[in-house]
Amino acid sequence: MTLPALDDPARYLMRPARSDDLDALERFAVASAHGITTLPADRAALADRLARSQHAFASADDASGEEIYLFVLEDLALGRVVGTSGITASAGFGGQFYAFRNEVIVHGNAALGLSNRMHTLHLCHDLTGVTLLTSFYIEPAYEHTLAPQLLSRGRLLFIAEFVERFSERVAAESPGLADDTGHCPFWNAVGRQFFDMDYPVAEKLAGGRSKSFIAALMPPAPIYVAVLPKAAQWAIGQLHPVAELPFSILQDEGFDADTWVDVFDAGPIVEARLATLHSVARARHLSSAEGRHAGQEGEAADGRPRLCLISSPHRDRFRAMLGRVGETAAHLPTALARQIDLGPGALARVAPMSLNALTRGGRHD
Amino acid sequence: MTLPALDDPARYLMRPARSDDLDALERFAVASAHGITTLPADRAALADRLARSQHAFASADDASGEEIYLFVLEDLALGRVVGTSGITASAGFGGQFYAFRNEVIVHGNAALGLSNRMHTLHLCHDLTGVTLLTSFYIEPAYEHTLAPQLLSRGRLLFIAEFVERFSERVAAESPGLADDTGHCPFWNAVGRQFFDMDYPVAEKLAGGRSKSFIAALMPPAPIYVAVLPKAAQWAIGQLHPVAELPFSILQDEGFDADTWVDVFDAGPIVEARLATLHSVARARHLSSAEGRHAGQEGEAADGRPRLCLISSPHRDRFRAMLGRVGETAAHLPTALARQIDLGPGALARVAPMSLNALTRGGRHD
Amino acid sequence: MTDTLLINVRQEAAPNALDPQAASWHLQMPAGDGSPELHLGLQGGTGLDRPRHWIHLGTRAHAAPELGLHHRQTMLMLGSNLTGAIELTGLAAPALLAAEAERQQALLDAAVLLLGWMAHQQPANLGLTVFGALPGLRDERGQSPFWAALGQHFAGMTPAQAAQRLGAHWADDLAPLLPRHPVMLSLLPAGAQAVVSQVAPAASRLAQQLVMQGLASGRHVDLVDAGPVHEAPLASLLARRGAAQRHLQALPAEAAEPLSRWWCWAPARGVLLRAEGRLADDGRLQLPSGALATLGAQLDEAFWSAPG
Amino acid sequence: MTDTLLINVRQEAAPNALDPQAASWHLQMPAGDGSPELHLGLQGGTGLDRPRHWIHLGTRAHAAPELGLHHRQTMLMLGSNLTGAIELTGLAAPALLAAEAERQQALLDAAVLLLGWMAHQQPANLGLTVFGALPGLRDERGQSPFWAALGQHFAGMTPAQAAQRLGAHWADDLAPLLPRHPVMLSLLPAGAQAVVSQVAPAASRLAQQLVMQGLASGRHVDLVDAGPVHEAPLASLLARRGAAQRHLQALPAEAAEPLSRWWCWAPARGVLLRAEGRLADDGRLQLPSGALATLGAQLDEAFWSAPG
Repeated sequence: MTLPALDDPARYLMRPARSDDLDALERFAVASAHGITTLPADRAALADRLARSQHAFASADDASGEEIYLFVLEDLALGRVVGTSGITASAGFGGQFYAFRNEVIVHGNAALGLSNRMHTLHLCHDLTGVTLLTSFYIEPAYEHTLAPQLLSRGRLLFIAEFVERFSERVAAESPGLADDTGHCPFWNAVGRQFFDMDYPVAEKLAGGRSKSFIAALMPPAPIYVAVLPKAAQWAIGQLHPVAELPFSILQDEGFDADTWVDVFDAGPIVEARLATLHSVARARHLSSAEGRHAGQEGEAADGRPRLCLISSPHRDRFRAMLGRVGETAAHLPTALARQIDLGPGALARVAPMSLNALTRGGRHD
Repeated sequence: MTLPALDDPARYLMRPARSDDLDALERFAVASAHGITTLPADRAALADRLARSQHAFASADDASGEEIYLFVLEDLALGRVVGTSGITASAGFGGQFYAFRNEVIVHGNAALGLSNRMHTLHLCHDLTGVTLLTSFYIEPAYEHTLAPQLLSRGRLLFIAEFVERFSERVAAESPGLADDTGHCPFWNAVGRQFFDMDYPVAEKLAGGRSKSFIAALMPPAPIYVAVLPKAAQWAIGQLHPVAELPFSILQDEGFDADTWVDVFDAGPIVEARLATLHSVARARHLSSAEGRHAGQEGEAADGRPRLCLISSPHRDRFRAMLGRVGETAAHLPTALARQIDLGPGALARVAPMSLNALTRGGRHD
Repeated sequence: MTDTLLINVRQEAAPNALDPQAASWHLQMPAGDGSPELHLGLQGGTGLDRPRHWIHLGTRAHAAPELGLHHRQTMLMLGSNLTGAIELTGLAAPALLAAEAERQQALLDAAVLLLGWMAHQQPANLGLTVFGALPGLRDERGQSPFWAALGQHFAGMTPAQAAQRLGAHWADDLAPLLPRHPVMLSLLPAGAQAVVSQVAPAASRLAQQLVMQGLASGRHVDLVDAGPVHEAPLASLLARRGAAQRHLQALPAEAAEPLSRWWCWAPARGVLLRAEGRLADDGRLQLPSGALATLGAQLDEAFWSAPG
Repeated sequence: MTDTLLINVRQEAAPNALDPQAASWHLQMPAGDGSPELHLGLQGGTGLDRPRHWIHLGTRAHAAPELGLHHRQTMLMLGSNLTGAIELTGLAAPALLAAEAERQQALLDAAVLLLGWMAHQQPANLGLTVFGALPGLRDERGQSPFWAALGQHFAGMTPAQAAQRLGAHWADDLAPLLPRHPVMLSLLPAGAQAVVSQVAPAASRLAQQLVMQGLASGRHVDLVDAGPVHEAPLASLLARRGAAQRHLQALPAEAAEPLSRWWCWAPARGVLLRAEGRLADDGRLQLPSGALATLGAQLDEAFWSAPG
């Protein structure tokens, strides 16, 4: 049997994580010291998180904001799970989500015509309550395929489908500069003044505590970047190399990376209004073509076929895939509709992939 | 002769202010103690401003950001100027543009499970360099017609036409609560601590100095709103009644009013990205129908006629008017094209008026 | 020995494991002549075990000469500036506030002498601050206009509610809820501004005594009622009096007047004694033999002493 | 009168129209025994005419008991806290820094006596602070590591460039460009942290003399080189010495030893004199007749005097 090529879009399925995905999740957590800052490398903690996610997907209760959602990506050709991604409904739920906001302060002596512009970092909780994209991991073999595009962007269609469960603002943290031993120039210059511990230790503490305990230890005054050591200055807003791929996908979607950085390692935090993100803004609703006349599915009437992200409107049975849909098609091709388990009368969300995504997804294949 | 009704959209023309508009401008400045915060009620100063505006419209030089643009609205039926509006290319040019940013600070004692959320005002210059809509005034008789809609929104099409001269962000100040004697609750509680003078005096000083001298006198720490007298708290973000009409037009356009307030009277400052504003986002480019076959202008082919804002692409000969254009029209009706002096090959900007605008414009007529 | 005054001094176990140097002393002036017993404490290492908070009164001065404007703003800044300092405790005790001026003065005088001795023993401590907080000015119902104008907005509780809910340390527990950024005093209501650094009427005489001892107010106030913190560098207290280690000898029975008052401190006995004596030409301090017995003075033993 | 010391005091026109009370005095100690003339100024109303700035050293203490973390941070806060205070000026003069300890001490002693007299004359001034700034620690090239770590980033100029461009008041002119928010000391490079509140070696003896006079450092530093500001409440200086108004009389020729040193201040003559004398049993101060002549002492006139 010949397997389809890794860049065959039909090969991948994104769906909610199930109990039997625990082994795979543990494998991902262990494999990604830096890539996943929010998946604990501890089986019991992972199992707990998985259970919370399953509850969030299944529960018909009104969302409280406490929910987390974990997805996995299946390689259908091999029948195995090759990546994961997640959503936290409300950042800092029950407390605050802390970040540094980049801000320029101008000082001046008007009488002497002197002034300067100083870059400062303001401890803030502007992002408290926004919806967070988390836990992204894809196996290295799939990095240069379309798989990570589906795994990352599929979350946006899920959020768009269930807006009442999420904030209209979406953000994502990315790891900042640090070496393999956890040496982090920004932490060494700033965080260490408050926490007499190494960065990985503090990071672990924070992971379990939503960072809100930081408020008690960090001073309220802005930090003037100019007084920091050069290495710490350079690290502000810089990305850890392992995060380049997921970061670039979010940039393509229209996320903005200029405003906030992480309080610990100064990694960039991207943010956007959900409605402005490409996959959300360009998505159409299509019902299945099943039961229609064949002619209505014809290529001529449907316009040029384009590679699209396609998601189902079912919460606990959520499915997202990639597939080709005509630019002006009024219905979703039957085969695709079946693959995402789209019921009769249900509407799929169909978003054309951007040129960037395609280039990026295929550039090495 | 019977004049057209005041709500006849064809009756109004918006164009750059000329030297012979000085009398009208002076009349507006005197008539609007609160409505226009940026037009000096002083003939020499007005003449100077008019000259600066004429230079800005006419000059082919690269824009420096120092430019101001003054428009007037003509009632064509009466042949007189009945309103004015303006644009400042870059807020705080050559210095800073100060504002208070609304921000919530959370204090807490995590160990005791206590926390609070405090509303604070942060002195900032986030809006330095944004393009400002200024100087709006319409004669009272025209307030409930479509005239103010044209006079206010026409500026957005001008900015969209000459984006290289403006910021991608647009803001506008509105006067805050004050009585006829200049008694201003926010000023009395806050500003007066720094400036031993009445609000109108300080306002006049600031008008001539772009508010940057404030930096030397106001403390950098945020102001906790809760400690202010109740009257001052209530005034934050409140609009002076005279500004309701221009403010509502900007709200209809999609401006956001939640983030900043004026440092003096705490009046709301609206802000938006240019590209997201309704008149800009919905505008199409149409060339004149002149010289085409009559059939091509036919109503059937052009779809349902809608009231639109129409502007010409000429800087110094800029014109904006209201008129009906078919929803799917490929060309601008010849009569309208002539009215805005659209040359052959030139493209007009045509933006459908929102339902809100129409309702508002016609609600009392 | 009619004019002899005795103060019992007890060193207490330093309660603060973080700084074993932190001294903790208790001074007791016995009752006498119908006056009740008075107490005063000296507690080192303030706030080292759990953070303490005060409001610092800072000044911001700005000028805009082109506008003819000169401004000074008093800024209220919540902080812990007195951390590590030595606190005079017990200043708000009703007995001390109500005591005769002479007895107040003698007790403070004794405390300052003791502080001078501590500084002399441990010159490294010279950089420390000594402070004591006095009750602030409240309204006729005992409420603080200052708390109502500031703390109440942030903590959402009255002092009574907070004390009931959080116990004795409520003010320091609530400090993390109070303004973390400086607050301009001029923004507060006039009634709150008026009480900043003002002392309760019952404590005004003690405040004067503290000033006379060199402990001035005006830099810090209490975060609840804005009562004044009186403070001085320990170095200035050491410099303040003609204190020194002096050898003692018995006052000759035939000694001519004038005699003057002298404090003398016997650490071994925990006794601080004030008696009439005189400084002999050879620098020895001559005290009545009864006083020497109380002090347990040995031949050629030097005692910390100062004019009283 | 071998041990007599004379200091000439001149009151200068108050330069500050905003506060006519602002005293301005100039003390001159004549040359003698191969030692050069020394000068010291007392300048009231600091910063009332144009804003002056210093960096206040504040403490923020925080605890997160659940994490076992206790933290104290020193915060550098630019402000004008000493506005209105009395400044000891001329402390950085090379002649004063190089002078013998005895002459330094005498001049400071005289200044403190004068301050005490001013406070006695104007009790309303008791709340004032007295301060003097000493040069800070610089590197071998005379550069300040503190300025390089802080001010330089904000002002974009070296002190030399700033002085050339802006003149003598350059530091206060540049203050509006310096951090308006508190800066954590711990964020600065170690080399800058190390010099905060450290005095230049040439001034270390004078720093000790100031401490002995009760002017302690540690609250404020200079915004350029972080040199220490020595300060004390005027109230503590007044309390410090046995100063009082005393009537004078001639020291009897047959006066028995021991004599001791006394300062005496004659405002009418602008003379501060230190001579050997003694306090008579009736409270009068007995001084040599030559000293009385110098002071211009009249019968029954009281003079401000204190042990020297």
